[in-house]
Amino acid sequence: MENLIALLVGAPLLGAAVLLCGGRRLDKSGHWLGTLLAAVSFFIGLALFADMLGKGAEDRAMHQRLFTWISVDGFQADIAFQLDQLSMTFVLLITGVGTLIHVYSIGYMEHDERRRRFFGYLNLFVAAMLLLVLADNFLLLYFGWEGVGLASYLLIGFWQHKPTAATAAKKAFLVNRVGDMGLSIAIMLMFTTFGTFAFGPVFAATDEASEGKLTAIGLMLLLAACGKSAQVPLQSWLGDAMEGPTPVSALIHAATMVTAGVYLIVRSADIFNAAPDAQLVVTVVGAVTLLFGAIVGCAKDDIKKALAGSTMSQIGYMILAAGLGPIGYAFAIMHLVTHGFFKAGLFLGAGSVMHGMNDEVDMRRYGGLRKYMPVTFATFGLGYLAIIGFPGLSGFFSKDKIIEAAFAKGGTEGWILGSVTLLGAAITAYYMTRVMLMTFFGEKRWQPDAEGHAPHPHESPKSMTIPMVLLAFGSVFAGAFFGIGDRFVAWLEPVTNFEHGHPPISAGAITGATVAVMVIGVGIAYLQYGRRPVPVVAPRGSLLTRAARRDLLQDDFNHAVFVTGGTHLTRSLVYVDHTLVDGVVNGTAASVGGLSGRLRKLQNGYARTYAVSMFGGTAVLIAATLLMRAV
Amino acid sequence: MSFPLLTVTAAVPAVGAILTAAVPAARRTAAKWLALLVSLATLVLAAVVFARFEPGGDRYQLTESHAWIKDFGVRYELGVDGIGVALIALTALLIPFVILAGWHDADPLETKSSRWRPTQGFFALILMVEAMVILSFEATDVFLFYILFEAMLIPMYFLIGGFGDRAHAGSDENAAAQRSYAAVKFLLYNLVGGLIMLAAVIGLYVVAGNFSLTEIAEARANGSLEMATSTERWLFLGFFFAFAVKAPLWPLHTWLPNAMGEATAPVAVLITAVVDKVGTFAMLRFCLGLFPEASKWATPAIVVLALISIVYGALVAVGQRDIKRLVAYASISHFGFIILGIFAMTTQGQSGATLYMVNHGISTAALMLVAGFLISRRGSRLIADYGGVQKVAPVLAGTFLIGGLATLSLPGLAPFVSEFLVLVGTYARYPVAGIIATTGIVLAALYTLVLYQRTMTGPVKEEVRTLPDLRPRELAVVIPLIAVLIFLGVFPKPLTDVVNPAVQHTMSDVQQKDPTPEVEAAK
Amino acid sequence: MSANLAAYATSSGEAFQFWVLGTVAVAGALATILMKKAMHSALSLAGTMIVLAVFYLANGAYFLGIVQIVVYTGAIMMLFLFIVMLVGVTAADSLKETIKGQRWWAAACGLGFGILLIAGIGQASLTEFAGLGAANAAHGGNVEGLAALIFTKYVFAFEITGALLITAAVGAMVLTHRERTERARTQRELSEQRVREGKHLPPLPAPGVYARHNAVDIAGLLPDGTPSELTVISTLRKRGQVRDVSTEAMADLKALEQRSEERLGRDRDEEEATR
Amino acid sequence: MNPVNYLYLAALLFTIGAAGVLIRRNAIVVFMCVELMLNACNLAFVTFSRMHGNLDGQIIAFFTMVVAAAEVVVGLAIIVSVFRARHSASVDDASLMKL
Repeated sequence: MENLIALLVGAPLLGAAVLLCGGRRLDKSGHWLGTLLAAVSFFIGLALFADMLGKGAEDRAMHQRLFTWISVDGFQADIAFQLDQLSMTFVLLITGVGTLIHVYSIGYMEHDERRRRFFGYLNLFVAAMLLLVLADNFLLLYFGWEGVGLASYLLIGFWQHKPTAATAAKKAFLVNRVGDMGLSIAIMLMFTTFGTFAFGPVFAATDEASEGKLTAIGLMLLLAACGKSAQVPLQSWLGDAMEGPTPVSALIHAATMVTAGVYLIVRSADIFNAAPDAQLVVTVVGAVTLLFGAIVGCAKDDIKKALAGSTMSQIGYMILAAGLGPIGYAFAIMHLVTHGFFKAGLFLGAGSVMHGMNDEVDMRRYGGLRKYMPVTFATFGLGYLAIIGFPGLSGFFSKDKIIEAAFAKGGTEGWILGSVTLLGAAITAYYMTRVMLMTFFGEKRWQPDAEGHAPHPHESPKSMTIPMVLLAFGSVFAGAFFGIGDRFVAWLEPVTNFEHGHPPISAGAITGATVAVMVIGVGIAYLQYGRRPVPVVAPRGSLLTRAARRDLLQDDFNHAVFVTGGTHLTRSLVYVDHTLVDGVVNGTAASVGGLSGRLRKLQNGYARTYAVSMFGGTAVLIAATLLMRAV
Repeated sequence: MSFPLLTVTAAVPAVGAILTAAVPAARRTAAKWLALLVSLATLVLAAVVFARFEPGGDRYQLTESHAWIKDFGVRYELGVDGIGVALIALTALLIPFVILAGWHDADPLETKSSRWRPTQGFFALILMVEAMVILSFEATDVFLFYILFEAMLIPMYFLIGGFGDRAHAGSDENAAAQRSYAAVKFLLYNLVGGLIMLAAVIGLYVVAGNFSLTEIAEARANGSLEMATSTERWLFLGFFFAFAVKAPLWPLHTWLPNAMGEATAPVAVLITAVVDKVGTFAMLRFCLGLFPEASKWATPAIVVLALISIVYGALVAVGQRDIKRLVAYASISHFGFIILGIFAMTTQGQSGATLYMVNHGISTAALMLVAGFLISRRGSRLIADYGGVQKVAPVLAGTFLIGGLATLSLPGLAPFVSEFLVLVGTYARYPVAGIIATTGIVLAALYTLVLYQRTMTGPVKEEVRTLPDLRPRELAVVIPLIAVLIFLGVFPKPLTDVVNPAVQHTMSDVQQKDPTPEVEAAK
Repeated sequence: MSANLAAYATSSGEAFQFWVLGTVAVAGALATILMKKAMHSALSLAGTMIVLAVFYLANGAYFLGIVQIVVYTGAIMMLFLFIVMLVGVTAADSLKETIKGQRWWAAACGLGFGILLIAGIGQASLTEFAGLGAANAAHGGNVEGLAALIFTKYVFAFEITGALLITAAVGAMVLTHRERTERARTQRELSEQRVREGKHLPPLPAPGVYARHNAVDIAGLLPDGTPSELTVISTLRKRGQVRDVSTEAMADLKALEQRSEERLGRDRDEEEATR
Repeated sequence: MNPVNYLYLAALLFTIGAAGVLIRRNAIVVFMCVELMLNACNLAFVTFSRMHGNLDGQIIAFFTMVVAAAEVVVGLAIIVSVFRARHSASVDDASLMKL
């Protein structure tokens, strides 16, 4: 069975290669090929899953070693895979959701002449993401890590003719690169500390390393996670990434790639467990992003950007949970999976809405769409209920556990983190209700565009609605399936070492509080957007609203410091290079030229003048000889 | 006596150069095909060298040795270690593509008389450079190496000054003036470096009594040749200066942007991917091999300069308006990495640096040649003159992107392996330097993507609308290069196998050991 | 002269001779470089060389002393004199310097050089003089001694100098010889050319034809008393050696008039006295 | 008297000759000064010959004379032809060596 692991990666990789190199001949059939290979990967994943279930909990991990990648005296990196429960979870999520989104894209990208290439990129993404989660060492993980970054770059910038898309793609890649820097430094630290960076040996040797080193490694891994998972302070790219086609937003920027940071932290659990300071920073980053994303999500009128804010916030939950240590790892992953279902569903719903609305994204121009798109409304609605944590749906189970675990952290920290997660739950309820109300309820507010084409909202084709329905199914039931009886925790336990947290107040009280704040959030949103008509032009809003619309000024800060500062720096360096570095050389050349011009005058052509210099030279020689003798 | 394989490998392009130059004026195409065939024959020979080299065997293999100038103990002494083999392979691999890419670069303009035969000259000069570069990778006699190191400048001077880029913003006279400025600058910089090296070569002879690298290194190792500390340092500086100019290391780099900007794209590839490698190669072989103590003494300063090169080169690249100058500054940044790897004095660093030389050669060739194809279509080197090329020429844009991604060291492409090894090797010895160098990967992404975004994406510019996509000849240049990039990115073993033993030898030359990992040290 | 004359212990006679003739030699050398006329320089140099010949003799180099007189003073210096006369005996050099700073530098270098040279000799320990007595006696005399060396040890150098001399002689001939590049024109052609140019049909006037002089370097006077350059040969004209006697003629005439005036005056005085 | 005085005399004559070369413009006089320098050298050689007690010094002086003779012949020939071409024997007039 182990030998199948490589095929997991290989199938979509083959698809990408064939589709990208195949040329126009594949334009007609390329999307089917891409979808097929994603599905093949999914079924292989299922087969391996079945195989894994057949084994005992402790020996479910599988390994496959293909060949040595890099080998330089002590520095050994293999192309080798490790499939354990954690990876398996991701494999199923990636290939499952991935296949659904492939199917969805067949309809969504129907009219795009470069659909073949789109599917090639999607396959490339799936392959890279699988490589990321299947790697058995950090360097191969880095390979996948950069690979998904590349796929993300290509897909965000898929509509390259739009300058905004190209800029957003570049920005995403660059911000991610800052995170990648963290990952590479972490690998270097591991190499100098442990002499290796393969998962097994590193995790086995964490007891022997100094805590300072481990904290440094942890922080660098966190930096990497921040980049990939859009956590503060590297979150700025995610909003812009919504320039990509909506299936991309659903697959990469909601369900899978952005959760890679969570995977990284959970995977490196042994390191973080031994570095409490790093863990604390992880929880702080998670908590800050949780609120940050939620606040941004409240202010955006662009449906995809509102959802992007929500994604950021939900991943903040996961990161926070991952920072809590063994009491939180399993819940982080559980929330990750449920989030994968409902957020992908929400994005696909948003895509469906846009599809029916001539690619309009401004929610202020929607309204009352439930009548025109019943299936979209239903699936979106279920996803909505799941994300706000409506009791019984999947978000309820996973989020509630995280809030509990946050309180269980203990001490002041526990109270602060718990309160933040509760507050986040309230805001989540608020902004998601806002999205729901603005899009599907109220009066219709759409208008003809500049060219006079009034949108005719209509339900999307089957290829789009079926994935939405399936994802909605997952959004409803996954949480209960995982949560009841701690099934998911038991599944992951051999990898992440689960510990039961003991919150200072009873679990029931926390659940009650969660539901209560959710209701409050929904209520406020209803008062604001359900009872009153929504203005088509956004009101000016409070200072906070305006700041939130601008991503809490984080982008402005980046722009002022990095873009403007960087531009000035490069310009001045170009100037320095030209005038100073080159100038010194050119100046030397000029002075040599001037000197020789003056020396040339000595060559006046008079033989007698030359004779004088000969004679003088002889005199100097004699003097030198005499001096040498005297000395 | 065994078959002089190394001599033949270098002699084939040399003889080919003469034959190509002798082709009659009217038979231009024949000259091109002849040059291509010769370069392919050289590639085959290089492959034989690669195959016959035994990684586990002696340090220098396939050696040849004949007396040359008896009075000064100068010998015609050849031999290759793993590093040399890798670089010979790189050179022999790239030249056919350079020739193919420059197929029409030297076609004579109509106005000239029939006796005017630039095409023959162009290809003959390229083959001449190939011969000299290969021989310099083989030379184990310091004097022989010096001669080649300097002689290389002559054909390069004519290639830069005589066959400029036809895509020039200004008038013809202006272009010619800039070109000759670039060529003279190239020549002067390298001559100054070479002169200082000459002094050091003579100094070495005075101290050691012969020019043989192997003998001197051996004598130094077993203590029979003592050098005063100051003497060793001066000699080291003399050698290093010349190599740093060639490499080029900040602040001796300013000739490279001019030269690469004014030369045609294939010649620019020749400069940065092949000729400059002689500089870094020589640092590894001569500076470290002959002057281990002085190398260690100078390391801190060189590491700082290399770091400046990395960051500075990348930042200045971001600010460039000219595609080829941008690639030139990117190369300066990459050479910073190579030098950093060499002087980190760790196996990872030096293996990485050697791989980097090979990989940088291939990746820059891919990027620069595609850029050259693009420039020849539009007739402009300015980034601002492009936009939306991706829409009209997707294959060109795609290959350009892959070249760019290789430049920014994306995993899966060859440069990643080497860059990461250099970083790890550096970090193990100098953590702060390692971290500063790591910022280079962000900056590399910045200049590459900015370049790609401004030229390839966005709305299609009017002048760009009619650009054709890559032609079969151009595809034949680009596709194999990309294939090699991917192959070496995933499976660099063939290279690391030959390079590792050579690096072990170099490490023992400088008597350095890799830092022990903390965990093992604790035990 | 005995053999010990050349030995270390020099006689007081030699000392006297050195100081006297040495002074002459230096004076001659100085005169050589300071005389305005090349002819004077050449003569001064010849004097110095003869003094040097004496010194050679005094130093026991009998053969060289004679050769110095015969070859140098006799042949080479005469060659100089010939050339000086060929180029222009009377043309005097201006000693005014035309290159800026040349004289100053020359003086500085010369002085420095001389001082250094003399200091160098003074510093060397040259107290041991072997004398040539034994060396000259070995082969029976100075000339035989030299011959023994020239035809054995230095035979190649000797042969080569022979070749050099021949080369030099040929070289001198080549340098001074002027090849005719065209056929010499006949008298008829020349006269035809003169007629065609219409410049000067009759033969050139002879010098002194219109005057009382007939020396070749004196221009004949035109009817108005001014000299005509045409009457003097071109070589003299080029050298600027045309003598102008026009003023002389006028002065003579004046003197004649004065004399006749005086005579007449005396006669008149006598006449008046007789009255 | 110490025969070393001859050397001083030779040095003096040599220097005077050299000064003459530097300050005179008439090529013939310059040439004479060169001869003076050569003679000064010869005197030194003859004196050295006496000092060392062998005849090699005299041989050198002899060769010097021969070479000087050859040199004078060629040199004067050159002067004559220069004079014929330029009607001047001034070394300053032949200053065509500058750009």
